[in-house]
Amino acid sequence: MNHTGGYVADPRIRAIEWLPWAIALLCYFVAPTYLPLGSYVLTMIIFALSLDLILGYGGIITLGHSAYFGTGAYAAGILAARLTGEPLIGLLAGTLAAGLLGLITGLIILRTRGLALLMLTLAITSLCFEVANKATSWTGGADGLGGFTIQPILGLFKFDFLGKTAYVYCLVVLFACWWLVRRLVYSPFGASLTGVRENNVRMHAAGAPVYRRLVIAYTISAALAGLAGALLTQTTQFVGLKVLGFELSGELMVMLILGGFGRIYGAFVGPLVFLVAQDYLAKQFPEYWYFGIGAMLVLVVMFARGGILGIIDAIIARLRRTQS
Amino acid sequence: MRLKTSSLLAALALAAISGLAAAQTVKIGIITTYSGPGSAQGDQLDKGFKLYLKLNAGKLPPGVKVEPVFRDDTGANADAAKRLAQELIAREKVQFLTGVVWTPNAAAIAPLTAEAKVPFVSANAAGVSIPRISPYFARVSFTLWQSAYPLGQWAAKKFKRAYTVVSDFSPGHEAEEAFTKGFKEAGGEIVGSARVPMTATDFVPYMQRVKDAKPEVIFAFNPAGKQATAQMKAYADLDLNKAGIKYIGTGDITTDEELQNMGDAALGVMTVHHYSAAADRSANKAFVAAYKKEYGEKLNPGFMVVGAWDAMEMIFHAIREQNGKIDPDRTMQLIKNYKNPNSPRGPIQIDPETRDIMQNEYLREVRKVGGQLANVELETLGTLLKDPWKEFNKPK
Amino acid sequence: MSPALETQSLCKSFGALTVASEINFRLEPGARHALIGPNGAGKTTFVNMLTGRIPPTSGRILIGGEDITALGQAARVKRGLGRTFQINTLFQNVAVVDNVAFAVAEREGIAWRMFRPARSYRGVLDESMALLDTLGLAADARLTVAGLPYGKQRLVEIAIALGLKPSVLLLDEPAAGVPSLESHRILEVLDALPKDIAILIIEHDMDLVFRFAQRITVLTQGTVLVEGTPAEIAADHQVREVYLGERHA
Amino acid sequence: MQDFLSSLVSVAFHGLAYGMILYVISVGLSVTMGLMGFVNLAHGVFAMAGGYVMLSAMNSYGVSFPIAVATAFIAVAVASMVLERLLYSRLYTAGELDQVLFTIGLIFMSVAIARLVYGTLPQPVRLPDYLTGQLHFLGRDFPAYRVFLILFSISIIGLLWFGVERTRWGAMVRAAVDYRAMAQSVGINTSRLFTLTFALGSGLAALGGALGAEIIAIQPTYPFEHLVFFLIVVAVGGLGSLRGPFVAALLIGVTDTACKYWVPEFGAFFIFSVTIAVLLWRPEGLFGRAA
Repeated sequence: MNHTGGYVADPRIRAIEWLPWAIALLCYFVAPTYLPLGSYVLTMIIFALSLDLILGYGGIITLGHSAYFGTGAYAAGILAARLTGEPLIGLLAGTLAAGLLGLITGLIILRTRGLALLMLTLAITSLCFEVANKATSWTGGADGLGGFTIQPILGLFKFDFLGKTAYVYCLVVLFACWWLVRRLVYSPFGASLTGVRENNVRMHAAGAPVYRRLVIAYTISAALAGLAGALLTQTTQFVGLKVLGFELSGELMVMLILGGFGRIYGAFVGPLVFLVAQDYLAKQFPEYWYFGIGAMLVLVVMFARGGILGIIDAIIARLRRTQS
Repeated sequence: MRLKTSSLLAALALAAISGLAAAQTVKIGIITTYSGPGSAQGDQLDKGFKLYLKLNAGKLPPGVKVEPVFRDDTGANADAAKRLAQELIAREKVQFLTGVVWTPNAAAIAPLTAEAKVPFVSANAAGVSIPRISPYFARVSFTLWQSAYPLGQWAAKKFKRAYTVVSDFSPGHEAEEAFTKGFKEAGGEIVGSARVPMTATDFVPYMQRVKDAKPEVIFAFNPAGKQATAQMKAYADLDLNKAGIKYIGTGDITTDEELQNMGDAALGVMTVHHYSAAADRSANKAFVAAYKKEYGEKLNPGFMVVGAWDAMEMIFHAIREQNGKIDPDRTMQLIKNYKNPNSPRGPIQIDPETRDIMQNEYLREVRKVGGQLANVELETLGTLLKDPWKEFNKPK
Repeated sequence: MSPALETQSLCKSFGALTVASEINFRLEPGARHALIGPNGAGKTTFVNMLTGRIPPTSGRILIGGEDITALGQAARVKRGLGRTFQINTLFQNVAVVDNVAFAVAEREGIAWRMFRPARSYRGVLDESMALLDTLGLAADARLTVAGLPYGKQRLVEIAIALGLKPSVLLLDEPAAGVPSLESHRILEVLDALPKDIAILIIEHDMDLVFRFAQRITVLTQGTVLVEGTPAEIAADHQVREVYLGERHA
Repeated sequence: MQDFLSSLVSVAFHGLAYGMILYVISVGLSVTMGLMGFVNLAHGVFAMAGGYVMLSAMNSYGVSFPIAVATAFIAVAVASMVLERLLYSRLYTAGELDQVLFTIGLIFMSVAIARLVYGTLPQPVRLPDYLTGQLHFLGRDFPAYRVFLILFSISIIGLLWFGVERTRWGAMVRAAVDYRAMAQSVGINTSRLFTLTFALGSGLAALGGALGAEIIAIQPTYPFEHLVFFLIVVAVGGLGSLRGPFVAALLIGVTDTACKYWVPEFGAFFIFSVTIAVLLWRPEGLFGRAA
């Protein structure tokens, strides 16, 4: 289940790695009325993957990743409202805008570590939030940006209100992102990121330009987050200020840690479990679902460090031991 | 064996048909806010819907039942609201959508209702231009122009210099714009204006700024809830009243559910609004009594409870008229011609042209009645008033 | 031929506190040199200045005659400066062979590559495995470091440094914390290190120092007290007083 | 000019009152993060709990204001001790990420509990008569309650500083912040020290929450909404220090107030810009120790 990369790890795709895709496709046919939730889950998986790259592999703890998600979302939204609703150009715009912001802010914040870095990410997100809140003529401010239309994908597939096109669109984009992230994780660059996370000091002593490498990783991660944001904009045809809120960053981090970080598929399992649980609890106990989510987090920390995939690993390991 | 199967199928089919005939169930999707910072407002809508449904189940034609499906949009969170609406339409197959505290959420849902042909009744979201997004949208709540514009005209007769302090989001901007237009048209002067961020907690600096500008009156708008209270407290803390500055606003700043929490700071505040729990119309007295019986003697229903109540009343009307077999276009016809002379807020009707609410606007003052603070209605500033903004901005 | 490593009048002070003053030090190519001194003598500060973790207040540092005083850690490594740490500083949750491969990849300049799988760079893996083999760690190559006994982890420290093919190797107490039963392994490894590497060992274990080193520098209170062959140092009366005397008194 | 000076006085005054509350709430967070290395995002929960305890005592049981405030302090301090022993202490050795996840979980749970018990509306604050009204000096009116807030906070801060600088407990705390391992080796019972310090920090947060209820309304989402400000105070001030967060809280209180007064349209830009600037200049905070 582990995808730690490195020079001995086998990069070939294992049979079980097709399971998520099989499930996702199955959902399309079996649960057509759940597709809007499904699209959201797929989008958040991309977002979580981008965080996994810097948090799970690079060891950077951030509460500000929504800055990039939101930038991507607004870039795609503003583009659609002012220039063109062509979806692929929108995705590209979101990715580039967020990547650029990631590069600039990364150059600044990655000079620090620990609490200072955490607070800088938080402050930058809050600043972006205020900018979007104030630039009402561009962003719609607290009311959000809506009223734009997204053209059919490749001129062929129109976004329908049941969310079928959106779901497939998200799935295809996620697949591409997954493939890229997976390549990156198994590459020498991914290995060196793991090195930075595991031991920053030793990485310096091994002659690695740690700062520059983190900036690059951060930029890639920000670009991916922007891609996810642009995807959200296009599938919901609306951008709300919430995409820039630090609450979203917190929620994202919770999802990733819940799934298990630094292992690619934690970013799949976490958002799925969190959002489905939230969806379910919010319907059963709309006033109190927060309690259930909170209790789940506390229990995970108390009894299941390493997240859900960590538990599964432990169970498998135990089974193997009792067999032998 | 074959015989058995086919007779079983026939029996099942029969049961299904007769079941349909026996119980016509109309599903109503209700989106409101149960968690997050906006849950106080969502709670008001929830109480209104549930109270109406509990007391009026008998008012449906025989065999027709209503099944409400409640969903939590977690606040001003348009993409979540849109997703919930998609689900309610696709999975739950609801025939009505209602609820919705927040304007952005309603604006994000509205296009769907046009596509899916599901009538959507706003029980609160007041953004003035939403009805133009979808022909299946109608509103029973209010617009800020309805209260702030007449307030501006009235205020200009009493005061010459006004300062506006509003929350920095579109309802705030609409309130500011409407009041300023009304006030200026009637000869008043705006000496300053401030827009307070939605995240602000301490309002004293803003009030200090107003105090130093020495206007005769402050026009305030905050969304109902803690911001309204905090701003009013700041007004009282700095004793602006003694400095000769009057505090006025739309009814959002002295909502009935929140009024007791504001304390004596609120005494003497004058507002214009469509609903007060203290109004002595008999329909309102019965409504308030039912509310207190259900939720506790200490609680008063705010205008959002009435919004939810009237939304449900209108939906029930449409269900009754169609005997439970809902056709969206027929429903919209019924809604456009809807009139209710006996809402707790007085007579209301839907403007068939704009699908927006027409209602009375009352000038009120906060006074102590029987030891409790109350919005006492002084006079009716407009009867069955249309939304002024749509009158000024008619589509060409 | 210029020395492998040289410092000229190296000074460091934190405010009023001087922890290194006027250190002039030469490490010849291929040398086996030990740096000793009592606790607080400034050995760690000296090493940290050499590797670039802290900047000196004044003075110069040269590798192979080139002034590197202003360079960062990575650039010094590129110029042939390798080090091990007194307390294990390893990639704990990573396979032993990857610990070494990370270093080899940095040296080879392929650590930037983002697309081809790391495993397809066979050269890195082969070199790392060969290196582990010479240190007797081949059998443990695929285990994570965290699963190794401490003595073997010390060897991984050395393996990573060797993966950089350094011309100068700083060994910061290589035997620290190793149970005496296993410490002979460390010595064997040290004895077998390539002869062309100039080695500076910082060590407390006097048996090890006197067996291994050809020259010894004694540091006290941030300055060089004396330098010489092991025999000279053992006979030096000053050293006995401030250092050995203190220890054996 | 006269007007400007006079508004300057107002801004300084209101900023001071706001900053004091921020400080009393956040100082405990600075100490626990510095002392125990624990990233406690749930610190605001204690402030909210303090507010609720005080307001219930006053509104439901008719307890007088001073006793209600004291009750809030004691009740929350005791409750936090239990929480520390049962839950927090197990996570001292865990990674930052686990601590973050755990404390976010606590916030979620407390938000739900607060809502269940108190509903969603902000709780009404009824101040005693002797703390309402205006005091007139320096040619301006000042709300009496805010004057009280400033004076009371100063005395609390004085007590706290005296405690840390002059008592045995304070010496142990300072030693443990500086050299954790050494403190343990010289026989300081760090586990008890942690519990007591944690309780004091939480109690202070409760005190700040209770006294500040008039300024920062007590309602269920309190721990989320104000978390950023508490964290900023701690990060800008520096971990494990008493003076740092004090300066930071005043800086934030006064600049925020000044910004609202003179340039209301720029909202919260200023606070975040200041935070970024300070952290880039001194990543360890104004009074933090260099890492």
